[in-house]
This record gives sequence, structure tokens and C-alpha cells, in this order.
Amino acid sequence: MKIILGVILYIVAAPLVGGILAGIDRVLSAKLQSRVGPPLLQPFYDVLKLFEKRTMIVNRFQNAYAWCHVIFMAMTGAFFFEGGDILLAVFALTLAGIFLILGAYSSNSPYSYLGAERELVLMLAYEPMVILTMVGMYMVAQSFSFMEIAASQRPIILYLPGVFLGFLYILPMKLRKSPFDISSSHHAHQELVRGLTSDFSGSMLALIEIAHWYETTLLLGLVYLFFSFNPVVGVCAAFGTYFLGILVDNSYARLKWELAFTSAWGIALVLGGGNLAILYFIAGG
Amino acid sequence: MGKQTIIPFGPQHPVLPEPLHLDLVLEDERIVDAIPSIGYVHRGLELLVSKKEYAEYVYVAERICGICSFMHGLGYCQAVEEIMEIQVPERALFLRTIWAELSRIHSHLMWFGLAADAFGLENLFMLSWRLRESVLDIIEETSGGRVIFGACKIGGVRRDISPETLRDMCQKLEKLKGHMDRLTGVFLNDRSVGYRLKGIGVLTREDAQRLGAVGPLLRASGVDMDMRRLGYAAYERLSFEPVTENDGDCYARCAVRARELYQSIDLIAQAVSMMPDGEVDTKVLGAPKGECFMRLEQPRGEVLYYVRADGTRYIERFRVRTPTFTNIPSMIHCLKGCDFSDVPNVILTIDPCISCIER
Amino acid sequence: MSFIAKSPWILHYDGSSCNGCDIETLACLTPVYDIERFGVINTGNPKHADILIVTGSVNHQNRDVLLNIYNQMPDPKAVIAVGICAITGGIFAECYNVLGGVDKVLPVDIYVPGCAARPEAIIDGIVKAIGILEMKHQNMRIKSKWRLRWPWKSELKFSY
Amino acid sequence: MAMEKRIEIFILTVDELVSRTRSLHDEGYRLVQICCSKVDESGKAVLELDYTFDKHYNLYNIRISIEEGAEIPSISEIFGSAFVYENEIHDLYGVSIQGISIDYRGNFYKTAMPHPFTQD
Repeated sequence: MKIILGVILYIVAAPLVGGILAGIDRVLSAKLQSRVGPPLLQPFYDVLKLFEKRTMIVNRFQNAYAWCHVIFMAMTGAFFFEGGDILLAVFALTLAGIFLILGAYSSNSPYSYLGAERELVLMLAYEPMVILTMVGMYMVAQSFSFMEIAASQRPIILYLPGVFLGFLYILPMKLRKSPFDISSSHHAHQELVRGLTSDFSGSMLALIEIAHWYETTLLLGLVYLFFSFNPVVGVCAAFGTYFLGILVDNSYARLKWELAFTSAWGIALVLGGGNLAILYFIAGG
Repeated sequence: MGKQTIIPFGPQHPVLPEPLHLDLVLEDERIVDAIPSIGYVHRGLELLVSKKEYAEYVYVAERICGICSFMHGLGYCQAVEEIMEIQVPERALFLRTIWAELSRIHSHLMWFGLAADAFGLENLFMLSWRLRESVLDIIEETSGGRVIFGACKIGGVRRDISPETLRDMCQKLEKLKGHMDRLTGVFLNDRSVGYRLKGIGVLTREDAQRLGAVGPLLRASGVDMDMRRLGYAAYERLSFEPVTENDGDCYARCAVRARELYQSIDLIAQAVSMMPDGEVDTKVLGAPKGECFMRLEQPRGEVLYYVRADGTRYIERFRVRTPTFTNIPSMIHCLKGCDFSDVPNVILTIDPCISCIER
Repeated sequence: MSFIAKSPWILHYDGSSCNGCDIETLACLTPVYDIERFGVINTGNPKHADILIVTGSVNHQNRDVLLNIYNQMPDPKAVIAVGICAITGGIFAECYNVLGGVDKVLPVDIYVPGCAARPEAIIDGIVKAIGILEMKHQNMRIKSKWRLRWPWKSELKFSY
Repeated sequence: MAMEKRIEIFILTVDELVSRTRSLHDEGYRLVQICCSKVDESGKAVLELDYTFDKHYNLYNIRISIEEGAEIPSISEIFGSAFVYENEIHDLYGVSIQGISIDYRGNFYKTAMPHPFTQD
């Protein structure tokens, strides 16, 4: 019963947190650009407006994919925050991403097609680091369960500083922020128009936006895990990471997919792999 | 050989607000061919000479393009003055120079913003356009308009600038220099910007000359050519050296424009210090008869006007060859072989002005 | 008050303008004018846009492009004609290749005069267009009896 | 450097065009523009093509006169950038130019009427 209540609470609260964060992002970005910027609740207005709009679709599969995307994204978070297996959560997250890619592929527009291709490359780029993060957490906490990792009194960050830095590096890819907003960006001023979401409109776009809020919450939850020995530090670290993301977003040009791919693998190998190897030898020796 | 995809780029595209249409043939993400097609902005304004009198046509000439509007008006006026052998007062020549250089600063700052937008640095876009507003304020203060300001007319300029305003202008521009240092510093020194610009869309010196490139595009390839050296308006009496770079890539084009910003401020300061007193326009009587080629240096490069008049109040033939038109072959050349993600950078570093191309 | 009034997303199309009105439209987004205060985003994608801003007159070639863009925008939507060229053709009305103002092709809701239209005027036009969007939304609501368009009520309307 | 005063125009026939262009190219000239204008010569419409070249800020003009609808050779083999001007002249004036390196076949400008600049 407690779990079901928790899941419901998560499903309601996560998009609210994600939406507020998106609002903070837009206000802060505007301030960094010496503008006034929109109201804090602007992302909610946007999504509610999109529900008011008529939805134009290219084919019906698109709707199904958008729905699957948001459902799997919500489910992932539910697994994760209700103490499920983080490994399972990460695979469900990947699946949710795949549904969005399929949705973009299903429309015939060359822009969403290229966006989908780039998103696949990005997925290849960030996935190793995500897996390494999970492995690292297992090595420290001796468990894949979220509850047990969160409950462990060991400061995971001290054992996994390299993994944490690697995770920070791939975070902009997942959050669709500069320098890695290659497949789809918040500001549609790139060669792919809106890339992945070019062909979604109205309520389908709103669903994708909500899914993105779930994803943001989930990823910040993963950051929290590194600092879970002290909840206050953990929450501060999660928000701090997000603000760092905003800062980086505003100070870097968009990079190209080759660099995104090679650098993400390099960092996963050096920082992630190196960290795990040291941990293994220390633990073993 | 990979699968080929054809990406229609434009006419409505967020990277390039103007309606240029390009069919990009892609192999994976590499461009193998780019086929431009134009005509979305074509109005046929060269034919308007038969409907507007020669003195009235200045307004049309100014609206060839809203960015270098003053220079288009200036070029047309100079061509007609050349045919009619009008002596333009000294003061008017200096005022024309000042407005032309202000237009150049505003155009280059606008370009910096659009280029930043093209490589996804929104913050820099906002910064450049904020600086541009201060230049627009100066233009508005002196002429009354922001982008199309109708300050030029045949025989002189439409209004004078008071000495106090000129002094203020110099101070404001001097202050602007400090802000520009920050802006150009990011463009020229930031690592991620350099990654997007260095070695992209290289145009060698030979190719640039063969393909008829002009303006900053040509100067970035190491060719020293600047039509201001012809000495029109007051340029004859101002000292300056054309800015050149040798690499010919997007970064070099950025660097050329960055240095031209400072050059323009310097030229304005020189013009203000040498400003003579006197009238700002002469009376124009009669109608032009004859023909003339007139060349100017616009922010985008060399522009050529051809005016042929037969002694009536209507000009017989007016032709303008704009810099972007002659830069198209270079643009196609640069696009081939680059990545799809470089397309906005390459197109923007040519600084395209589509309404100039198609008139 | 509906949410469309809080987040009007614009799409900018340059008909055959001289760039004067274009750069002023873009200037609206930048720090001095900052139209994002009203929740406006320049989307660049017709499928996401609520307001179509057209600068410059219509000619034979961009007529179809304009219609295509308009048809790809989901309802409710509004059209703003910015600048004298977009209203009547302006100084170019006599050119052989110019059809005239945007209203020859699309139903225009707001006319913003000027050559070039000043950013203040453009912002005013967008704020007025928000009122029109809201009215159109009310009409849609009366027809469909739904306040929100529920996601499963989408229609197959556009295909390539 | 002084302003270009009265322009020098060298009037050539169509046959001389390519050879003169080639020699200018070899001398290091650059193609500035090609311009077409319609003139009335004693009641007969004639098209005048101006080929403008530049070297060290000095203009060099070649002018050829042709009748409407006549054929002329392309110089785009010599000056790569000539193809934009030649396509433009073809679309706006209806001059058929043989052997343009990138030939749009009348699709460069899509205008309301064919060859608008020759209409009265």
C-alpha cells in the first residue's frame, strides 16, 4: 500500500519538480543573457497550451510512440524512487528513449529522421557511462536496489569521484543542453529545426515535454544517489548539478556528434573505468 | 558509398531567417552537393526605374536590403551624381562616411549574433544584439530611423549632425569598444567556438579569386581588396588598411569582421576629427544623361551599380550587383564536403543577404 | 483566460522583405525588447507555432510556401503582417513579380504598419494577436465542448 | 587611387568574346559582373551585355550587342563564377547561353512571367 501511494505521489510530483526546474532554467538563462525572461511557471503554461491546441499527426504510430515514451519514462522513475532495481530502471529509461526515436523515425520528415539518427548516436555515447555508474554503485553499496544504496551510510562520491565526473559529462546529452543539444534543442535555432520533436505537435509535444520533466527528475535523483549519505547534501548537490548544467548550456557552443561520441567514450573509459579499476584493486587488495 | 538523403534547407528555416532554398545532398552527415535555388524574394525592383523618378528612386534603392540600406542609397546617389557631375559638399561626404561606417558596425554586430546562434551559443547571440542596439541608438539619434533611415539624397544628405552629437557619438563608440572586446574575445578565444569554426569551410586564396568572392570572405582568404580604397565619399582622406587573414576558414572570416569593427570605429573617429563646416546638400537641377559604374564596399563586400540615363526624369536602366550574389559560387564550393552540422556556420560566414541577391 | 494567452509561440517567415522588418522582428527577442516576457518563443517550426509573422510581400514563388506553412500550423492560429510590404506591397506594389500584401493569400488578423516596423509596434501586434488567439480558442471550445483538447482526440490531418 | 571617372567600354562582337575573356583571365583580371540591358536602337530592341572585369581596382568593360533571342557562348569555363550571372540573364532576358557550367535551364529565378525584363 505504501509503495502504491509512493508511486502515485511520484507520478504526480516528478513532473511538477521537473517543470519548476525547467522554469528556473529559463529564468536563469534569461538573466544570464541580460533579459527579463518569462515567468517561472512558463513551462506549465506551455504544456497546458499545447493540450489546448489541435494535434496534427503524420501517422497514428506517432501517437502510440509518444504515449509509450511518457509511460515508460514515468515507470522508470517509479521503479527507481520506490526502491526498485536501478539496473532495471536504467534499461527502462533506454527503452523510453528508443520509443521517442521510433516516433521520430515514423514520420517522413528528413529533419526528424536525422534527429533520430543523431539521438541514436548520442545514446551510444552516453550508455556506457550510465552502465559504469550503475556498476560503480553496486561495487560500493553491494546492491542494485535503490533503497539499499540510498540507505547506505557510505559517501559514494568519495569512492566514485571519477564516475561522478563522467556522469556529469554525459548529463547535458540527456538533458538536451548545450554543448550536446545535437539531436533536439530547447531553442530551435539549429540546423535540424527541432530535430526529434519536429513532427510532433499539440498534445503529443506536451506529452514529450512532460516525459522530459520526468527524465530530469530521474537524472537528478541519480545525482542524489552519489550523496545519499546525507540527504541535505544530496538535494543540494542535485540542484547544484542542474545549475551547473544551465551555466554550461549558456557558455558553450553546440559540438558535433563525432566529438560527443569520442569524448563520451574516452571519459567513460578513463574516468569511469579508471575509477572502477582503482576501486577494485583497493577492495581486492 | 552510403545512402544519399536530400535535405531541403529553407526557404523557412530558423537558422537563416531569410528565404534561401538549398537542396543538400547528404551521404550520412556529409554534404556531397548543394544546389541553391533562389527567387523567393525576387521583386524585380530594377524595373521600378520606369515608374519612379530618378530622385524618388533613392527610396527604392534603400530598400534593396534593410541591413546595408544606407549604402545602397549612397551607391545609387553617387552613381547619379557622377553622371550629372554634381559636386557634393565636403561636410556631406564626411557625414555619408560616418553613416556608412555605422551601418557596417551594426551589420557586423548583427552578423556576429546570427553566427553565434548558428553554432548554438544563444547567450552570445543576445550579447551581440544588445551591443547592436547601442549602435542603432546612435543611428536613430542622428538620422531618425533604426534600420532604414533615408539619410542620403542626390546632392548630399538630408540632415546635419551637430558637433555635440558627433562628440557624444565618439564617446559612446569608445565605450562600445570595451564591450566589443568581450564579444570578440569569446569568438576568437573560446575553445568550443574555435572547434566549430577552425578549419571549417576552407576557401583557399586561389579558389576565392577564381570563384569571384568579395568582401570579408575574400579578405579572410588573404586577398587585400577593399573598395573603400577607391576613395569615394571621404575615404580618400582617411587612413586605413584593409583587414586580411590567411586561413580562409570560418574562424578567419570571424576574425576579419571582428577587426573591421574596430577599424570602423577608428574611421568614424578620424572623420569626426576632420569634419569640415558648411552646407550638407546642393540643389539638383535637370536630369541625368549618360552611364556610369559605381562601386562601394558594403559590410558584405564589393557592390556594383550600373546606371544608364537618357536625359529624362526616368532612368533607363539600373542594375545592382550585390556582394552576396557573387559569393554564391564560393558558398557552394565551401559547403561541399563539410558536415551537415557545419552548414549553418558556412552559410552564415558568407554573410548572405538574400534580398540583396534577388532584388 | 486560456493558456494560449500565456504562451504564444511565433513562427517568422520572410516573404519578400528587404530584411528591415526581419531584423526588427528578431530584435524583439533580444535583451532590449525581450518578448519572452510574454512567454513568446521563436519556434522556427510551423507545427509548434501559434502565431505566424510574415514580413514582406507575397510573390508567385513564395505563395505556395506561405500556404504550406499556414496549413501545417495547428489551430488556433493567428497571422500578423509586419511592415507595409506585408500589408499592401508597399513601395514594391508596382513590381511585376509582387502579388501584393499577405492578405491575398492568408487571412491576416493583425496589421503592423511601418517601414521598417519598429520593435515596439511588433510587440504590440503580438500582444493584440494573443487576444485574437484567445477568441479563436473560445470558438473552438464551443464547437468541441472541451476545454482541453485531450490527447486521444487527435486527428489525422496532415501528411507528407 | 582615384575614383573611376568616365568608363571605358570596348565594343566587341559575339565571336571575339570568349577569346578576349580568356586573355583577360590570363592577364589576372577578375570577373566583376555581367549585366544585360535592353536598349532601343532606331526602333529595334537590342540587348547589350556588359562584361565587367577588374584588376587593381581598374574596371575593364566589354560590351556586346545581340538581338533578342540570340545565342551566345558561355564564359563560365573561364570564370567559374560566371554561371550565376549567365543563368540570371537567361531567366530575366531570355538570352540563350550555350555551355553554362551549372545550367539551371530557366529555374534560377522563378518569375511570374517568362523573361520579365524584356517586356514593355
